[in-house]
Amino acid sequence: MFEQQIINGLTLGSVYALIALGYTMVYGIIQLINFAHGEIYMIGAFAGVTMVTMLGQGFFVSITVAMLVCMVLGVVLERVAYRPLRKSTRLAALISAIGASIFLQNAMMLWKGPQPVGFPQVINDAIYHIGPIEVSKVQLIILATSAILMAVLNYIIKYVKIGKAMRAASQDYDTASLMGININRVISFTFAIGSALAAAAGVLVGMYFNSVAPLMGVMAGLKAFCAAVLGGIGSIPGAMLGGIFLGVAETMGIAAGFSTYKDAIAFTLLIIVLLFKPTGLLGKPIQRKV
Amino acid sequence: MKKKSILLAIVTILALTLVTVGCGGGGGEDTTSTDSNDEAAIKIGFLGATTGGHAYYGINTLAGMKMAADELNEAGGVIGKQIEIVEADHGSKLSEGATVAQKLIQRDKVNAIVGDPTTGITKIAAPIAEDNQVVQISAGAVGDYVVNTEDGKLREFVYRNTLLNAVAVPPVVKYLKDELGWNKVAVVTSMNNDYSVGLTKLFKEALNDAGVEIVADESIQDGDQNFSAQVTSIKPNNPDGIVFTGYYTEGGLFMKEVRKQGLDIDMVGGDGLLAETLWEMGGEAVNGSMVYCGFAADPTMAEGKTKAFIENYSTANDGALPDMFVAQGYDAVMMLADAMKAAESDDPVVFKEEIKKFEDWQGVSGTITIRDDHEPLKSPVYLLEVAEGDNGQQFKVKAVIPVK
Amino acid sequence: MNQIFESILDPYYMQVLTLLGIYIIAALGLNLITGATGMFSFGHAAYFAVGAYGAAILTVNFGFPFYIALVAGGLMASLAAIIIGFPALRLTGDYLGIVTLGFGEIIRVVFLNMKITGGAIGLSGIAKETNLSIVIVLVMVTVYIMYALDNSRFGRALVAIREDDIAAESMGINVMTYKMKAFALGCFFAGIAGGLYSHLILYINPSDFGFAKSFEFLCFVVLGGLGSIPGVILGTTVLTLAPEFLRAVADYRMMIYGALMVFMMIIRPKGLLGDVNLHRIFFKKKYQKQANRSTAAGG
Amino acid sequence: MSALLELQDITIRFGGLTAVDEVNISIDSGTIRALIGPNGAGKSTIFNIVTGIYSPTSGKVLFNGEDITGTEPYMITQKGIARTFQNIRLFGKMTVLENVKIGQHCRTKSDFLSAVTGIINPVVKKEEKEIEENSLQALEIVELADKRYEYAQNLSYGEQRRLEIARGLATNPSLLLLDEPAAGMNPLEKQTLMKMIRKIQDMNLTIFLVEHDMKFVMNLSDRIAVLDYGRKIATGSPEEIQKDPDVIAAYLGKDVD
Repeated sequence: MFEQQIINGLTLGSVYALIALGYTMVYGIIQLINFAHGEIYMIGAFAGVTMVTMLGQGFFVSITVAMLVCMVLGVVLERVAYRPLRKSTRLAALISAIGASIFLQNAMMLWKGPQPVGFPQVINDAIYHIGPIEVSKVQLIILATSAILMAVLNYIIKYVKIGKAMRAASQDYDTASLMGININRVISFTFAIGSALAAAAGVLVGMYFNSVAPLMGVMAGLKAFCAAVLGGIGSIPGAMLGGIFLGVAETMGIAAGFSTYKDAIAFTLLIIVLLFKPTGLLGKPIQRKV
Repeated sequence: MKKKSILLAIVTILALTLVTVGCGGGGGEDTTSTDSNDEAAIKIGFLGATTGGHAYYGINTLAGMKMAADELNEAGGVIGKQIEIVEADHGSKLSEGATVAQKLIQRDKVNAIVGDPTTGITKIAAPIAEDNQVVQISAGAVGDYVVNTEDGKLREFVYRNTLLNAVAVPPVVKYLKDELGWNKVAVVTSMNNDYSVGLTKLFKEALNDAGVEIVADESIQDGDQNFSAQVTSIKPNNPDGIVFTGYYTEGGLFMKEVRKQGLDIDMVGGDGLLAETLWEMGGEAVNGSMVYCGFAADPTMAEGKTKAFIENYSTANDGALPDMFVAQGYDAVMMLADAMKAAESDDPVVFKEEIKKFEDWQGVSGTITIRDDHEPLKSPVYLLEVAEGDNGQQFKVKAVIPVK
Repeated sequence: MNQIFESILDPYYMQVLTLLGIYIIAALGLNLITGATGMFSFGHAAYFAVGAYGAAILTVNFGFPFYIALVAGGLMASLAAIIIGFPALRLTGDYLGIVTLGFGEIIRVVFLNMKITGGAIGLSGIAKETNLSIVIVLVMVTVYIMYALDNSRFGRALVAIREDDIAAESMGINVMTYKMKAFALGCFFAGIAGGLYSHLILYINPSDFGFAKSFEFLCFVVLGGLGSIPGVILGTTVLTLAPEFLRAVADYRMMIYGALMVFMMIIRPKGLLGDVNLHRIFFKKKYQKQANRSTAAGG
Repeated sequence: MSALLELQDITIRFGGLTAVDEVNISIDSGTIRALIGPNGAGKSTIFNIVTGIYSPTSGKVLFNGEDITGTEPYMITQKGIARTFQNIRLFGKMTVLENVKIGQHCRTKSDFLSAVTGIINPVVKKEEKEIEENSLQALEIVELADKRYEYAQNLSYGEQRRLEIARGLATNPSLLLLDEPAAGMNPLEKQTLMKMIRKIQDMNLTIFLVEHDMKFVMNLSDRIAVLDYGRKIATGSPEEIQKDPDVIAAYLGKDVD
């Protein structure tokens, strides 16, 4: 029983991690909590389901298209709602993010209607038995896709020029621009990558739970944000660790009968970690110079 | 210091009066009604959501209301006046529910309100309708303290035409025990859903009365997508069936998990499961799952009014079948019309007396009797079962259980 | 006093205005926390809920008179704020925001699972006590208190903490206690507003007090103008009445509401009445003298 | 003349680095004591230890004979030690007068209850008037009284430096710590600052000064302590310090023999 929960936890955790990466990268560079990120995850899921139902495409095509759609959406969102507020107080950008998320939720609800939309079986599901554990094919695909995407992201961040520019910008925004880095392009790229990962998470969740709804992004986004902060906001490995950690903890909580407190588990965990290590599990402590 | 506080008070009052003036202009008549808003029309207000979490119920109830209004208007209206449906959307928010109720009564001067499909907002609107002497019929609320207040007083102006769980659950449980031989059941409740918490209470009472043992008592939450933990703990008790009192999305996913873990038992639930989403989510796993409800559109078994209603609806909605909210929304408007005809008046104070006298009133969703405690006694209870039909899965009537 | 209102206004406006007054009181409480002291509080609705449930349970189950229950609700909200403040106020900036958001959700989930609050079924049968005149009086009292605080030793200390908490500490301000006092006081007003809310709507359910409501209060304060009393009043008025005005566009209502928020933030990042300060309005001549004095002296 | 402030072999380590190593300084009341040394010698760290922002790994801080090591910064200010900061930390969106009023904070008592009853409560009104007068007095000393309603962030650099001193004075301290007050000032502004510090000293205040500008330090301070890599290498009058070989070596480096 216990190992089964671990698998369920890991699957859920890898989805949280994919979304959390978007929050961490954006926060790392412009210290903005992008509350509309949950909605991008939802729109990715809807893009995936539309590809599958309307155009009868397979898994790979629909997940790629969903990621492309959300990349564009992420860049447009940053350009419209956040760039004008880059110089103003952080709360101003936060309210703009909340406005954007309300807009996206209701736009989708108006277009696709309020009730959940079924995500048809794209992959014929099979159950594999490894010792006592039962792992479904869909779960394996989710774990594999998340792992690949995270590896690709790591590669980009470490070795590709734009990735180094992203890291530079997140260390020191102004100096990076002095060094000839086109900050706006780097920020748009960060939004693009973050949104693509969220879109992938949306398609994977849609496939795993066969359900996609206009309001699915709200709670998932908030929990993924908790995961990002848990791991240490701004740290990419932190987001991965935080997401997995949260997914497993939540599943364990439900298994232990706390399902009525499910949503509270994520937040309780986060508060405990923040009180003992204010900058999260892997975050670097920032010494306030006097 | 004195001068300052006076100035301060003036600024605040100024801000508030500015608002009232501004607000006066804004409120505006927005009757997106079927025909022009001449004074002679009888106005029926729709209280419900077309956006937010409960939009699904609102949109269907409104469709039923409009269908009934059109039919009545084609037949010359009621007591010589045309019926006009006044729409408003509270976006599934409690605080806006009260505002919309006030708006319908004060600004749009409606004769009656049909709504809200959910118990919570119905309870918010009920005292407002009662104080302003406007008849309110809920076409969906099944919780308690709707037609009566918490301190036991009967409300004069608030009624409903829904199949109450308290009325339906005992005959259904008897059917499960006698016809299907269920002696051991698992109960699953969605804790953050007031409908589910209330329904579980009723099922537990009926199960104990009928001598059926509850071997597992699991809880989930609306919006959950992962039930592996709960099903894993039900499995060892091997119950004959599952009583699931939550909504359709979680119900479908729950059954998918039940089948995934190799349990070959069926599920029974209330009208919360009643939507195509049940099999969109659950796939074949929900085949055999049973739902009791106050109405089920089954063209093959329906006759008379109900048959005509189903045909009219499906022709107008490219083949789609009406669900319980469409039917009960339709019946609510028809009940109001019959009451006004009987009282020969559209004044709520007068025609409310007629509603109390409804005895075996024939609606498309069943025969309704308003008992002296103003609660509706609706018969029959339709027990539906999900089965593979010609165009995919659909609800088939498994049994029609008369209510004594 | 209420009869006067009843004669000139129809109950629809009364309902809208009473709700507006309630939100203004809660928003002014949040303004003390976020506007004056600069602490990010993303869980304000939880204290609004503590006040709502506290007052309702006292009047419904224990038959308390309305006004006593109202103040008791406010005090309960302050107590909750103090209990949560101890761990939370050690953090600053976004981290404080996240932790208060977390506590807000935890409180909502606790209410969902408590018997006395009626859990998911909610609490109904609350007596109708709140009317427009009570709310207007309480709004004026709140505005007066906030104005008095703004221009007192206590208020100055809070603004100093917002501007630079290390310098404030070095100037002899016990920053931790003042943050705690501001947080408890701000939540007291949220509690009072909650008590008024539950005795207006007469049915409360935990789902109504989630983080969406907390962000609503945050939008009132930030969009109106952080730290500016008239700004917060105007911000709350605009954002509470916008959904009423937008009713005419029915389905597009909430979409436009979201777009409106983005648009208003972009044209007025500092808020509608950003740095407008009541004090400077009243003492225009004093500040006027300063303006020409500094220009004359080429300062 | 008893020692107002005594640092008894103060040591502080950040991780492996020993920022301050066994430093002993004692300052007599009424004098101007300077603390000089190359960048990174630990000067500001000592200031932060005295004002309670850092607590030392070992050693004691005595003020008027009372051990105040590791006390909360706001209590140290109440005991009578005020400070300015190396990089100016003013309350930008508050007026000049309000900035100085904050200095009065630890000398007054009214809290939010008295604030609300302020209109009718004479005690509060008297206290507010006192705060206003004391603050204006402090502003007079630094010649900023005419800019009292200007926002602090709109002042020029020199004016902001002087405002920080005024704010410190408003806490009516007995010891004033000045952290590089003359930094970034032109010669004229330095003259007025020197005059002002002498005026402050005449109000029998003790001044503990960290400064890089040698001319400024030499003709202002009574005694000077020199710090190098966290260790005190010399103390004495300005003349002695100018001739002290260790000091010269620390500043100008040894000649390679």
